[in-house]
Amino acid sequence: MSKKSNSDLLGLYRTMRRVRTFEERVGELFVRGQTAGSMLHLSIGEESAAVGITAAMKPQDTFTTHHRGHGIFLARGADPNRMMAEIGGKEAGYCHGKGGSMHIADMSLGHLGANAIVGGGIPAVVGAGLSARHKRNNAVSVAFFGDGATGQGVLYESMNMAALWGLPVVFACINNQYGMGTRIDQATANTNLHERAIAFGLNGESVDGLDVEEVAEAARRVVDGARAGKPGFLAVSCYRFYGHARKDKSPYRDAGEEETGRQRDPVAFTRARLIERGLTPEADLDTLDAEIGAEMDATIDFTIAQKEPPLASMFRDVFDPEEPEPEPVRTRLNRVLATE
Amino acid sequence: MSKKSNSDLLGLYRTMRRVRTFEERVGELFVRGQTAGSMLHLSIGEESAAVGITAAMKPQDTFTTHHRGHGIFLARGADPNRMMAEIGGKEAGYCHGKGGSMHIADMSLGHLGANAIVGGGIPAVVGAGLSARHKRNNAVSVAFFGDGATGQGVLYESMNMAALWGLPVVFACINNQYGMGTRIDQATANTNLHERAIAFGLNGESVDGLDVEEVAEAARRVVDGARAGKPGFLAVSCYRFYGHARKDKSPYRDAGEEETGRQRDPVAFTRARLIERGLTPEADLDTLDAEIGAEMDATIDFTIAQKEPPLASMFRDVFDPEEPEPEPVRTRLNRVLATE
Amino acid sequence: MPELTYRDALRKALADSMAENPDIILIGEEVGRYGGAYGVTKDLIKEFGPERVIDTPISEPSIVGAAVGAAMTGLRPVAELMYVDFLGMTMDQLANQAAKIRYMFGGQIGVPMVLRTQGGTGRSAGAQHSQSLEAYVMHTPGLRLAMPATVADAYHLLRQALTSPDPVVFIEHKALYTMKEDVDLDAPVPPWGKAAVRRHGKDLVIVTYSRQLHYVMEAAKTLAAKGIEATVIDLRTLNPLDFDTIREHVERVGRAMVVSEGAMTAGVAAELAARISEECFDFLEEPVIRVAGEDIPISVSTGLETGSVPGPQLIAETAGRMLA
Amino acid sequence: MPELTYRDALRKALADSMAENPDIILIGEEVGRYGGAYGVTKDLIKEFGPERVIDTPISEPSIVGAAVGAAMTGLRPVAELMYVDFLGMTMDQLANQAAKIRYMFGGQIGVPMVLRTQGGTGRSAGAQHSQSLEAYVMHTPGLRLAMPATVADAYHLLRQALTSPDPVVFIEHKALYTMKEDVDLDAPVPPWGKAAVRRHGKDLVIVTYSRQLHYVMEAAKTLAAKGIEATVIDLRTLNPLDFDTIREHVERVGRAMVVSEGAMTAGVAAELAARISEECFDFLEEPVIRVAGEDIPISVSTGLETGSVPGPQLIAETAGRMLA
Ligand SMILES: Cc1ncc(C[n+]2csc(CCOP(=O)(O)OP(=O)(O)O)c2C)c(N)n1
Ligand SMILES: Cc1ncc(C[n+]2csc(CCOP(=O)(O)OP(=O)(O)O)c2C)c(N)n1
Ligand SMILES: [Mg+2]
Ligand SMILES: [Mg+2]
Repeated sequence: MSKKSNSDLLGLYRTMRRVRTFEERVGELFVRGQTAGSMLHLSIGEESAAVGITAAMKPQDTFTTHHRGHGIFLARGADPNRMMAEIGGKEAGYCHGKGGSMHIADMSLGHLGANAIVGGGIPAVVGAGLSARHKRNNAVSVAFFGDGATGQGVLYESMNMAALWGLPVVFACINNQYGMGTRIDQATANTNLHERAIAFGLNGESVDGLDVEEVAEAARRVVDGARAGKPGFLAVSCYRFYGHARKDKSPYRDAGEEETGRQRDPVAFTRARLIERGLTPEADLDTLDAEIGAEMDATIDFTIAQKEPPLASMFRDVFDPEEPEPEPVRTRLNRVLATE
Repeated sequence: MSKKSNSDLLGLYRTMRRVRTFEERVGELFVRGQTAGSMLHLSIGEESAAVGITAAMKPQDTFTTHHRGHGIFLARGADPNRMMAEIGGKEAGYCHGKGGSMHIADMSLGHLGANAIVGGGIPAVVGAGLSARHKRNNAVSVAFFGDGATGQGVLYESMNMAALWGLPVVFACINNQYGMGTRIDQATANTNLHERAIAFGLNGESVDGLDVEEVAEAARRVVDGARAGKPGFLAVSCYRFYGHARKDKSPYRDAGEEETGRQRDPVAFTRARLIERGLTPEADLDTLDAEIGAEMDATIDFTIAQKEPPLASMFRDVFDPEEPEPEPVRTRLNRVLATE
Repeated sequence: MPELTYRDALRKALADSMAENPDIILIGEEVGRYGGAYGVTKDLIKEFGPERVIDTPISEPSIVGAAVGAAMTGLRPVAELMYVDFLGMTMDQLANQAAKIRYMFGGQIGVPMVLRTQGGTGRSAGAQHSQSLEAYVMHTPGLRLAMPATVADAYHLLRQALTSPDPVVFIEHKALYTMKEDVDLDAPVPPWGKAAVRRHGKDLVIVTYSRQLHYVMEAAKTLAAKGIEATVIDLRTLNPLDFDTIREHVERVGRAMVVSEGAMTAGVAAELAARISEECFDFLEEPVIRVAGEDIPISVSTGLETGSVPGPQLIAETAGRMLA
Repeated sequence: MPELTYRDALRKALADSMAENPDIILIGEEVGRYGGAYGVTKDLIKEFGPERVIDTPISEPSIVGAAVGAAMTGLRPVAELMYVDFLGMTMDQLANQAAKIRYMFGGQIGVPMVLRTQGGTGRSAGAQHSQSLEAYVMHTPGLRLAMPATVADAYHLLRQALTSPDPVVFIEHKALYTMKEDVDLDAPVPPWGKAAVRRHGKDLVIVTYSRQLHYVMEAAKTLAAKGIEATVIDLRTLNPLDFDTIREHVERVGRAMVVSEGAMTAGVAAELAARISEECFDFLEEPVIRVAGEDIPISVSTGLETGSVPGPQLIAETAGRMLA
């Protein structure tokens, strides 16, 4: 396997570190009671999947993500301020505070949306693949989802369609070993998930997420294959470092397992490799990390300073802005109670 | 492969012939305008699947079927009169004329129901498998469905659950090459359907449906395996001799293909084998066929003579008979319009 | 004026829109080679090719989901659900995705797709192929809902749906496909979202849509023979709902009946009756009466099937008693 | 009298019923080791073992479908849907199978299953995790529907649901799990299908259910301080619907309001308002007023979330204006 060049590795590291640090700040925002909602799913431990796969994507490509999608979007180039503001439910967020952590989207970066429905964003990439074919724009569409989503039938339907039509579509499964409290082997008898994809006629691979270079290589094979007309499936195995959501202390797994799991840290691994290969002096990495820390600290201040969306925005964007907004209950009541 | 004994082969033939003849009579009933509804799906050409698989089942076993399920239930031991009456929408039918061709069920023979939803009856066998485990009654539950149902995600969810829990469950796919006008290779990129089952951790086999002995053998392996705790999948390949439903003339496939397809006739094949092996003289088979013809003719007369369900039965069996029936619109209107 | 069937009008709407807008694609089971289970898309695959008329595996959730993704990336898909009864497997993609995407994402993007399907009784197709499930759709914020009753509306509403910036569920009635009417498709048509007053009368307003319009019109004739004159409103779209037209006539006439084939409880008739009662209370001389489908599954037996939904006789009889 | 939370009461109902009836199994995502996303099934797996408390993959359609098959073969399954918002992927198994099997098969067999789930706003869980979708269920013939508002009802309705011969959808409210009440579980309880009159007053009848009961009671207090006395009816089950109790009080009082968290259009409030208007017309001094959820998706932003469903203030204010 041809390893990527050294400057690439530093780039991959930087992005992974940014993801890691961003997620840590999300946790802080939560502790400070400033996130919208109790549902916050951090992707710590999964950085290589987000970074390795988005590295294989081109600007015209599109993607959908899942409830644990911050890292993917950040790796794709998101503005961390607008992301954090959305997580905080603020007007300055990507979705003006209506979506929150689980519903971030951004058309300018091809982000067709995160999803709070496990598997809910998967079939959309089939449609995006049809668009790409129709418009001959050479775009690949990638569905990111967790191992838990392999329980959803819609995944197999969509893989079948993609293979049947030879669509430029990739199914990217971030196998962090758990769906909430359910370990992957408690959710399926055959944990070699890519075998299913092969059985439907896709390219299918599994890769160890510890090494982001390997993930990036595998992703390139699968994404390029899809672009050439053979859709693919890539499972990246990693470990969900913390609980399912911010409040979950994972009582269903033992401390020993967690410790081992957290040793499989793609960020630390890549950092060590940069040093070990003599590519980047540790001091430079320290500086980089500190810079990223400061950048991400600022997202918290930014978010806290932002306004909540105005109440009037509640009826906006149910339909196209040219259409009348749905009538508020109060307006109807005013009318009805006035006529008496 | 140990071939079954000769008397078995005659038994298999008899049942296949009964299915074939029954279905021909259903067609006649339709032509005579005596069936309830325009939706009639005949299983002509698929007899070996119905007969071979039910032959591998035990009395305590249960099953669900699909919209093309007459043959399966008949092979399981259904009363052809009550079946035909149900197809005719008559009170004497298995479901008192409420279900019709696509909704026949019979708890005494373990028939958990036909289904007009493609794939709709599949997950029920997972539940039946849980019941068998719970009650330790050594029962296997078999879901019968067509190749088209392999498009439905629910199949993969259910296979995954069955494999995960080691349930006594079999997924029996009658691959008649078509889902309405769509040939199997127009519906999937990999037509080796059993490979998917294997990828989920089930026993998976495909078998040629021309030879009912081979189907019965394969079914025995798969059903016995399921009974022993490893669920299975069996695809029986055959050919849908006629249109999708009674009115469909299959304009989407050419005459040559149909002719070749209809040559793959499991009933004729078995008949020829009985003669060829010197097991049953042709004259005896002629007699048998004629007896079956007469038996099935009688189902038509029986059905035509039966009554439609009374209007009053309309509100019955929405809920348990001990519960009040839903209030008819007319009753409500009487009440409302009387108070004025 | 050419004579057209409802089916032909639908087909023509698709063909005309597809000719105008290259981004329109059709996607669904049997929409291509087979021409649609009810023949609506017959030969469109010949005209527009298999890249625009896409036969799918039997995968309703992913058909709708693919349409969502296609709509978000610049196409204008028309997904077909062979029977509205299959809504149950697609409601996640329809209600959690298509209906909410614009809102959740803060208005960044819409989902301009049409979900064509057909419902209703009339072919003794049994409990799982005869339902009228428009209430599920009407109850879901973010979805538009059109239900044409006439040949002209089959054409025009579908044409209009194909320019909607938001997802439209378009429910045809299986018993209407072979209905013929003389229609001048160039005649002016009501705008999207406007109800049509199909008959004017001073005694009673009957609000309805889809096939029940024809039963109501038949009943109105019977009533007229007895000296009772009904105003008949055909809603055409349930979202947008043209309540102004309903209000105008109910306030004028003072009596209203709503007729729907869907099951009565928590159905479309409930919404219409509740709203009329709430907004026109002071004008009502009697309660708004609901004539709707029974709260039971539908039998394959023709007698029970027919008995489980409103028909002209029940409508006329009920109206007669309201005026008695 | 012990103090119990709504969550504990639900858990106890499951435990008590499971101890009595060995055929009861629980099946759903995270119901076992995790103890349920909202903790309702905590440690039941320890008490009853993994063959009766079954953790599943994330496969909602097949969870419900498996429950259907289990119910048909002698078990009494309690399937759990973590959020009612996932109904959209299970409606086929629920509405086309569970609800219709007894009928389609001519009464041969019932489907005695309970589908436990939870809905509603209150945790800024966003558009796909905050809905109130009971109207889909209420509109579907063949399904029972229970929605407990109190701790005692959480216990008793679930216990009763577990003896129902027919499929029951049991919708808890996510904002009530931690609510505490002193309850004597041995005190007599209303039978299944009977509404509870939570407050008696002569000026206005307010009909509601689930969490909105608490908002209504709060509003009733505010109103009482102003001299307006409301009768408050908690439906407890929406199917069966105890319309007799509603009728009795509306006819006595002459004014009615219905309050529901679900989206207004074609929702439960529409059914209640339509039915009261239809059946109690001559007794009504004013239109039946619906106070219900807005016809919009629900935002994650707390302000917008709270604003999109009824609260005590809106209820009290509206009632005040009705009486003005
Ligand atoms: C359809 C659906 N079912 C259940 C849930 C509740 N839920 C949210 S995340 C989750 C686990 C998902 O696991 P996985 O796909 O592996 O993603 P991870 O959380 O590990 O990133 C579950 C069950 C949901 N949001 N949607
Ligand atoms: C969920 C669903 N989608 C579509 C249909 C319409 N339909 C009925 S049968 C059929 C083809 C089924 O093909 P297959 O499963 O191969 O069974 P076969 O008819 O060949 O026996 C289709 C599309 C349906 N009844 N249910
Ligand atoms: Mg996971
Ligand atoms: Mg087939």
